[in-house]
Amino acid sequence: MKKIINKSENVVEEMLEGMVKAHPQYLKRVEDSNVLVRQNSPVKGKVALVSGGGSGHEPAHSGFVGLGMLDGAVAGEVFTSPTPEQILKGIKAVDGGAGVLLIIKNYSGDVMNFEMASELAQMEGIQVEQVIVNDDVAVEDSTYTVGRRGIAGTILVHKITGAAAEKGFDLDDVKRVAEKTIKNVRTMGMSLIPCIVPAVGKPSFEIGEDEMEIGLGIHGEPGIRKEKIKTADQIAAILLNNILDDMKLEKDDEVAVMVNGLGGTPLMELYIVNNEVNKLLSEKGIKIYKTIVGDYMTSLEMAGASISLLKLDDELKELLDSKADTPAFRQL
Amino acid sequence: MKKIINKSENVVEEMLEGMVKAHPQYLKRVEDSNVLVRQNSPVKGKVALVSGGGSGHEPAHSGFVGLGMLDGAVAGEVFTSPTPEQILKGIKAVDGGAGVLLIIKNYSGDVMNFEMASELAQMEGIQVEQVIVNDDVAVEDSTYTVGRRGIAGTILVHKITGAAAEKGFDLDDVKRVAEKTIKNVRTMGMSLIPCIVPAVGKPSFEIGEDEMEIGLGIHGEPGIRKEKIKTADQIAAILLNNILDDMKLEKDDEVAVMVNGLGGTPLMELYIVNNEVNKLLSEKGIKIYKTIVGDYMTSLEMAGASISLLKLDDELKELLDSKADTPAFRQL
Amino acid sequence: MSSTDLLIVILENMGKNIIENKDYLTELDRVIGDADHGINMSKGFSAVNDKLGEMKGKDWGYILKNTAMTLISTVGGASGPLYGTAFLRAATVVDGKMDIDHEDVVNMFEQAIEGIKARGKSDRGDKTMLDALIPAFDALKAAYQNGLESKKAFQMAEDAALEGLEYTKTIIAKKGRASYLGERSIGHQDPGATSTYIAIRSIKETLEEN
Amino acid sequence: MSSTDLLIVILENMGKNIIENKDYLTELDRVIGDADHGINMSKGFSAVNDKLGEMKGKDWGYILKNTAMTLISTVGGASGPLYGTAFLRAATVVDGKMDIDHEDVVNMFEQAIEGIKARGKSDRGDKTMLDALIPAFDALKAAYQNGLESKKAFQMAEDAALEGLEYTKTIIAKKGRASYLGERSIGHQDPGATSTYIAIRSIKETLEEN
Ligand SMILES: Nc1ncnc2c1ncn2[C@@H]1O[C@H](COP(=O)(O)OP(=O)(O)O)[C@@H](O)[C@H]1O
Ligand SMILES: Nc1ncnc2c1ncn2[C@@H]1O[C@H](COP(=O)(O)OP(=O)(O)O)[C@@H](O)[C@H]1O
Ligand SMILES: [Mg+2]
Ligand SMILES: [Mg+2]
Ligand SMILES: [Mg+2]
Ligand SMILES: [Mg+2]
Repeated sequence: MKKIINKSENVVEEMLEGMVKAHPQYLKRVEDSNVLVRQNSPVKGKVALVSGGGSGHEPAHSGFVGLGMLDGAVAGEVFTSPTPEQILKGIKAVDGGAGVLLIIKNYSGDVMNFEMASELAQMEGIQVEQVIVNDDVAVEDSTYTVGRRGIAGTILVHKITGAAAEKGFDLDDVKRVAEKTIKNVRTMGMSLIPCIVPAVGKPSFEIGEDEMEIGLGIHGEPGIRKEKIKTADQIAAILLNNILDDMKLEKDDEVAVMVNGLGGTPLMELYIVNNEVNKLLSEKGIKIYKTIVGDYMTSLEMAGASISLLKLDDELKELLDSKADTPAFRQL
Repeated sequence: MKKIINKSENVVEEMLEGMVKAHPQYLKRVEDSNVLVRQNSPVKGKVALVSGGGSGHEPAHSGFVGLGMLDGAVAGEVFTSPTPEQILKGIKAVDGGAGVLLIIKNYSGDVMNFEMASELAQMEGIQVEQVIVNDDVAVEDSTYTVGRRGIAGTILVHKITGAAAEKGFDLDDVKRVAEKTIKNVRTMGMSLIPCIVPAVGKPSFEIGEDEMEIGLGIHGEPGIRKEKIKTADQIAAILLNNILDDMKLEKDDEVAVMVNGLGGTPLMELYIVNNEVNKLLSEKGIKIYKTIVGDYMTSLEMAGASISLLKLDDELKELLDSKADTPAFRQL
Repeated sequence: MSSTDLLIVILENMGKNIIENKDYLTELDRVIGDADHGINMSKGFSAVNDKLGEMKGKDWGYILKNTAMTLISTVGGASGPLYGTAFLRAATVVDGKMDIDHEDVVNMFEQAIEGIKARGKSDRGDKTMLDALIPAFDALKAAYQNGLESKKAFQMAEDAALEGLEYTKTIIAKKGRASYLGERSIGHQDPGATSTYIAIRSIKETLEEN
Repeated sequence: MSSTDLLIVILENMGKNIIENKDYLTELDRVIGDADHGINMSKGFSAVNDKLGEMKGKDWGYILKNTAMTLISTVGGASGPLYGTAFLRAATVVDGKMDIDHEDVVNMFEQAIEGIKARGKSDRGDKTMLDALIPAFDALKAAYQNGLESKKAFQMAEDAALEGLEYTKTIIAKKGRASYLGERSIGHQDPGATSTYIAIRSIKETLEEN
């Protein structure tokens, strides 16, 4: 295991400290917790947004704490949902009296821990609502399953919902916007090289030199299938077609595109993927309103990428365009 | 070689296209060239900044083209300086009548090609000046050598010099600011895992599972020595001490810190390094005015990091703080 | 030994076995999950262990509730809330009791299972801890109905849990992270069912030794 | 064959040999540089090759100048400007000439070396192409002074270039990327000196065959 770390038990602690020290103008740490909140939290009268989950997805989620996005992010151990206690601390630290919306990625662990925290917060008189992001089209969605995972599309939910909260929408309205965004966003990912959880020291899955995993999440779990490695153009087509099969876009529909790196893939490759995504969408007459390329929702040092599409309407476009100022996402 | 690419001959072309398609509001491509310039180039009356070099360092340099930073970036093949012809196209595309400053990283190839381009541009009546960034303290600097390499500190030169140009400084003054920044910036890097040049298909150096390279550049070349792999804290101390030995900071001096990832190292690890850098500097009474953490000057998918320190004065602080709006660096 | 002291020894032994199997549980989770189940469970049971001293002399409800809260506030992941809920629900059955009978044991298990089902929106056959716990419970209940003693009854529960655990290898995961693998989850043993089996085996072991 | 036709055949053969050694040159550069020298040189000489057709019948200066410009505008890296400058400077010596003599040859090489030195701020002993080129030039000049014919003179130049090439293994690089390695550059052969050796060998081969 080749990592620039000290002890594997301390990675989350030291990372959080390193973040706060890097971005004191944006972030502060809630005492006795793994919660980072805005420097000026709680923001009085504004609906507050809290997200979080296991660590290892940096810059998600604490990198998106700041103006126009999240108010707080709760970090669990690597790939492990934080506990209700931690999440409750986050909720209390950001509540500015207008209620708190939890943005939860759809994993049993995250959902259960956030729900328990929400119950505890409500018992303390804080108004809490929650939305569950489930953008991964690789996963079968049926009443018998837990449904789809939440992956990179979550960042678009942070952006848009954060803009709504910043604009002064009330809790119901912020939740409505979040749910609309979730309904409109789809993602699919692939990987060439697995990651290594520091405390485990072994690759999260085995894979051949000529193979790739298709349809995988962000916790080092294997994908839905292994395939022979393909070209960037073919990979873009596979991921995009799965998304388009599911979301049924029509000619002249407008979308935001996100080409997200999983941590170990260089930006060069993400742009090469974007080149083809753009071509394929243009061929179908789908209009690309905005494109975001980079490492936003990662899986440690995993090599791979995901593609997300968000179908836009006028409201979502305006919210997507509005100002954001966080450590990892800024927009003038 | 596991990469998300099509043909290795096409990586630069497809990457540039993917960038322009991702950021049409920032970038346009100069016809028949590998040059990306600001969407509104040439900016009349403003000193224009051109940088560039081999590709494989993304987001450097085209990711820094935009308000408050570069006007144009010229991309060579992977790790190969662009030709004078290409650079000349860049110079001509951005010249707004107030002259052009070339920001060159100190490599024989880059220096020679940019110099030849500069001679050609001057022959066409364009006022061209140049500065050479040489921040890498790992390399011996003597009159018998080519001197130090330019590495991640270059991004700080882009930022500060870009701010000066944006503020309306004239060519001499922009050059003065650039030279002051270069004089005040130092960097040193290390790597755990080499990169693979697409056209070569083999790792750029051999390294054992328990080894790291210390003092290496950004072109896949080996470092100045191999060592047993160390903890993040020890690595931070090694790099920082080399820098501090060279730049002689005093108590209460103010610096900007950049912890730069080489492409394959996750943000988590960079923040862990920053945690220690911050501690070590604070112990010495050196004041950290600003910290930048992320992948800014990469070496394909190389795993590793570099630390840069820039000693600040009032002028540099103001320029560092001013607005920037580019694909890869934004500041409100 | 008083029955609450016995409970403390059971929890101690459970922790010991979970911690001993940390790498094994993590490895099972690496294959079809995210490689943390052993880490999560060990962390939780270490924390429980640290608190067992203060629990001495307290009633069944108190001990189980404290165990539950400790698991909930230290484990995280899916197993934290699920094991936590299981212990919490079991605690409600024996609140204030210094001694319990077979009916209490059956009720505690029944409540624990209901708690997991509700919290996890899951059921038998989903390839989760329930696939070890429900068969164990059925065997336990049947054993008591047949007039067997706890030692024997938990032996039968352990056997049933092991059978359930083996069964998890043959089915598709419908809940938890392994469910994302779809068909590829077949052939692999569920980590949570494994920790549940270890927990039940730990009860039997302690009963045998005391 | 006219002497300008011979020059074209020399350039053709040089290109062929460089392209054949693409991987070899790149591998040398991988070890102490950035793994592109073969790629760079092949690209440049392929481009030169594409233009040789149009150069037929032109004078020495024209052919060398066009070769230089093509290298400069296609190769990039350090070798582009250096080889480009070398050819450009050589061209100045023979501008307008349809035929050349030994003195021209010597002057061309001398100018090429001066050009590289000026452009690269380098000299013999820096572990660069100059460590093959300068000894080759010295041998060539001496051979002509001793009244030898070109075929023999270039044979001696080749031998000297090879010796210089071997010598690069023993010294520290002071210029180019290999210089960043410091002591670690010792023991490795310089890629640019290797391509220069190949270029000189190509001239000798063509002279022998024509
Ligand atoms: N919804 C659920 N209902 C019951 N058990 C579940 C559920 N989700 C997960 N589990 C159990 O939890 C185990 C995984 O626990 P763990 O690895 O600690 O958490 P996580 O899945 O969050 O990483 C699974 O093996 C499974 O037995
Ligand atoms: N300053 C210099 N003077 C002379 N030759 C040089 C100089 N710098 C580099 N070289 C030669 O160029 C060769 C490397 O060329 P190449 O790999 O194509 O360019 P780059 O170093 O830019 O990747 C070296 O092996 C060396 O012979
Ligand atoms: Mg987990
Ligand atoms: Mg090169
Ligand atoms: Mg797990
Ligand atoms: Mg090279």
